[in-house]
Amino acid sequence: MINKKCPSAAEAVADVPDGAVVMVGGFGASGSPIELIHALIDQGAKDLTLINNNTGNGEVGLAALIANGQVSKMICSFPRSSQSKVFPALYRAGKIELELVPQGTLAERIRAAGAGIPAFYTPTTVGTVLAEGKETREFDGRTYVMEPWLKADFALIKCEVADPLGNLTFNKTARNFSPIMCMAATTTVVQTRKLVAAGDIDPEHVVTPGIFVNRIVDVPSPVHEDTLIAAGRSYP
Amino acid sequence: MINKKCPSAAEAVADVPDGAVVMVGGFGASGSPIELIHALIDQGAKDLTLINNNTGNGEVGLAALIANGQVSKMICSFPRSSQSKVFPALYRAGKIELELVPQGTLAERIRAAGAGIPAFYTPTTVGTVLAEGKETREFDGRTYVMEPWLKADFALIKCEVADPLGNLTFNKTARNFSPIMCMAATTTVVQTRKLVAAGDIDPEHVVTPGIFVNRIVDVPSPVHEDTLIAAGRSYP
Amino acid sequence: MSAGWTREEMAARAAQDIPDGSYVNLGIGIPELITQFVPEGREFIYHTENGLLGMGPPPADDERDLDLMNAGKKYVTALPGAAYFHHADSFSMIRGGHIDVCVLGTMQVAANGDIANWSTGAPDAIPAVGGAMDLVQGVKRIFVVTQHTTKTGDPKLVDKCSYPLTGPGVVSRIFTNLAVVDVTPDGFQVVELAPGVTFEEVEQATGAPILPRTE
Amino acid sequence: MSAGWTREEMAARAAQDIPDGSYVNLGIGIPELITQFVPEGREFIYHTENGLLGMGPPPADDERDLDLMNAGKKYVTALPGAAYFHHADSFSMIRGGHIDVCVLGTMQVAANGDIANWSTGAPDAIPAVGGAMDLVQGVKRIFVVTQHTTKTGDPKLVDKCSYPLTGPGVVSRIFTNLAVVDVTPDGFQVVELAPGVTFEEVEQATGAPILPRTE
Repeated sequence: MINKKCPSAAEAVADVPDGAVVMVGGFGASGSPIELIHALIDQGAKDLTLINNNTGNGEVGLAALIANGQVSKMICSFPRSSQSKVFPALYRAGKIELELVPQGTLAERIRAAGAGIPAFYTPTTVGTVLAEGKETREFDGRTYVMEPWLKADFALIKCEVADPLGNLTFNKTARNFSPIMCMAATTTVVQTRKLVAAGDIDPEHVVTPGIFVNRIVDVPSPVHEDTLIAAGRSYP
Repeated sequence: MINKKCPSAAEAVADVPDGAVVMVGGFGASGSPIELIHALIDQGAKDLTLINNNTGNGEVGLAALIANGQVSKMICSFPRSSQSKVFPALYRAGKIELELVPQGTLAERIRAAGAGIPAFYTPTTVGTVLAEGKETREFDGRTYVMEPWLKADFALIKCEVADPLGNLTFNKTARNFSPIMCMAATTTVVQTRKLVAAGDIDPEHVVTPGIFVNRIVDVPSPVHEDTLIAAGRSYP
Repeated sequence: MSAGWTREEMAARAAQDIPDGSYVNLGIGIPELITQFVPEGREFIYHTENGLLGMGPPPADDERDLDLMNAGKKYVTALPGAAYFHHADSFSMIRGGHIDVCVLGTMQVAANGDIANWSTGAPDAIPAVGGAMDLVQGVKRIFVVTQHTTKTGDPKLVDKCSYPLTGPGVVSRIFTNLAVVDVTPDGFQVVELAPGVTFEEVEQATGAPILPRTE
Repeated sequence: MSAGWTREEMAARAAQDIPDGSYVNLGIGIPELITQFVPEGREFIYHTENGLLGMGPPPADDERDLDLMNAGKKYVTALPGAAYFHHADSFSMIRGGHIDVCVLGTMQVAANGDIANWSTGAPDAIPAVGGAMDLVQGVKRIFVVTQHTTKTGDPKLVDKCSYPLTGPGVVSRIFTNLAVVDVTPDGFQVVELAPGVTFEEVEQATGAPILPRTE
């Protein structure tokens, strides 16, 4: 039987090379694959381009990966929040590059990569500074901007339930970018709260079909970014 | 409480005007909203542009609507099958127009309409007669064709379970084009085998969120095209 | 100026102009108060960008679900009939024109409907746009709820935005502490004055020509 | 010619070249037989365009589900670990390069990998393309399983397709009743001969130059 289970988070991210483009699921704290991110901190890959809606909070997870000097470029829609301190400091110091992408365009570019669509047109950013230098075009009398797909070498994803074939379900709004990131990465690594047998997920309820998943790590009691921050934790 | 329930199929399709663009869910017989299509036959709207993967079978459902002279143009990927006789005869007689669209491009154009994407690029049809006259463009050294969104005035859809807010689930491969057609039509009319209370569908299992649905018709014992054809039935 | 509407009254007034059954996306700040002032007999369905339709009120502190938040990263609940979906589907709802009303706060709004609410353009600011540019381009009607002037008394309703735009010509109606103002082909026009507020007061607090209410 | 492979043997031979764990889409006809000849110790996961991954064998007649068919509109089953999805997601799998192998029948295949399997181009034919053009452009490896010649003895492996193309330069390997043939930068090349078939017989039945197997 096909079994995509990987013994540990460390093994699952062992081959992320320096310079890799890495998508990380989650919207703020919700859906952030903390254990996989921390494994990537331990692994030490450098010069990464990171794709996430935000830039992490506190000194754990995404923020810790950035603080550890492993990220040279961030692609996101909202790089600051009340609890994000790491990215702003590095950005102001000129030590990290930022590609700011509106949230819907970010999602659609990721989905396009997974769907084999190299570019599409969107009304978002028309008439703003974020459209500067971009190709525009009229359809039915309205102006649109052309946007390219956004691919990744790896995606690090947190899910709720997985089976050995890689079928996934998510928990509430922790779903967010994760299903489309699974589609857009060459290698998709998923940490799951619950690993069940093939057939235990109703085929009608599968959110991410296994074809988009390469490796599954069993993390039955994942830590939550909000909880770590409230406890004043940092990593490593 | 918001309640999108409509008393009958007849009322649900009463305002489909002559010349309307109508998407009809289903792939072959599976997922075809026979009761809604037959209501549209009774209603009599003419000069319709119909969008479906196929052109119907036998003398019921989609084929009956075409046979009834209500359709002036068909947009589909596969207009013939072993049991389709109506469309081929009219097409050869020059009485119906055909826009042939590859299945994946058809799906993506419909999804694009629902997603507010006026055009996108796809590798499908490059180097074939179906790309003739279409704009092409290179990305990363590969050639792609530009395809526009495909919108409809109405979508006629069959689902398995619906709630009064319009949240839907489907049955197995009867899902096919239906969820994306719900997104792409100005007015989406759904016939459901089972109508349940709001909250009875787990929010994690909703396939089509209610925002994409306008009218729901309770059809607890829908007929199936295959069964009608096996019984030698015709409509009206 | 003691006359005019409170934050709550501004939200309540905006809620009056949202039709029954609307799909609504609310920005952070005063717009969030709208959920408390839904007019009797109406029902709105709330969408939040991070993948929830049918968002309900905040939970009690001991009933928080860490995986159930809104786009402002606040804990929320899901009402019966809610649905979860991924980000591409969520922004299909926005960009595809399926959301009826979006109510936003703003830094500036111009007489031609331009809105600037994402960046001051200051060179040392960390730019952050989120879903604002998608919302203003995709949602059918864009309402703005805002104080009529900044804390330092500068007009927020202006002839031309000095801050970088979120979107051009997208706002249809503005609810301030002083008035309800429409964006018309002829520029700003008062639709309704807050109690105790005169048209002259509104005119003076507005950074662009503004028309009085049509009788 | 009595020598060579049967339809079943052609399917079995093609199955040998599909790696374990592959996601596979099978065309109508001989390719469908592949499911019966999966090599010992391997597992393939079958995708069908109309929204099913994990497709299983046909059901018994009395266990048919009218809502569970494949893209050829035949009744099928779903194996444990299957998933249903809508058409846009299904073709994202295809066009996005997630399917490993697609095995198709064909009318013609050319020495440069061009394939023509959707239309004879006859003026009175009803054109019907289905998902063929998406598959040949999107799937990582395109295999063709076909009789080497038509019923009237015309070659199906040709120098240039005379029928309208499904896609240009997409086929990598061809399994016929006579041989396994690769599409190489130098044109057709025999990889393996069917039992009792000589290279000269293959050469004669092929409508384009063909290279013998490299020793």
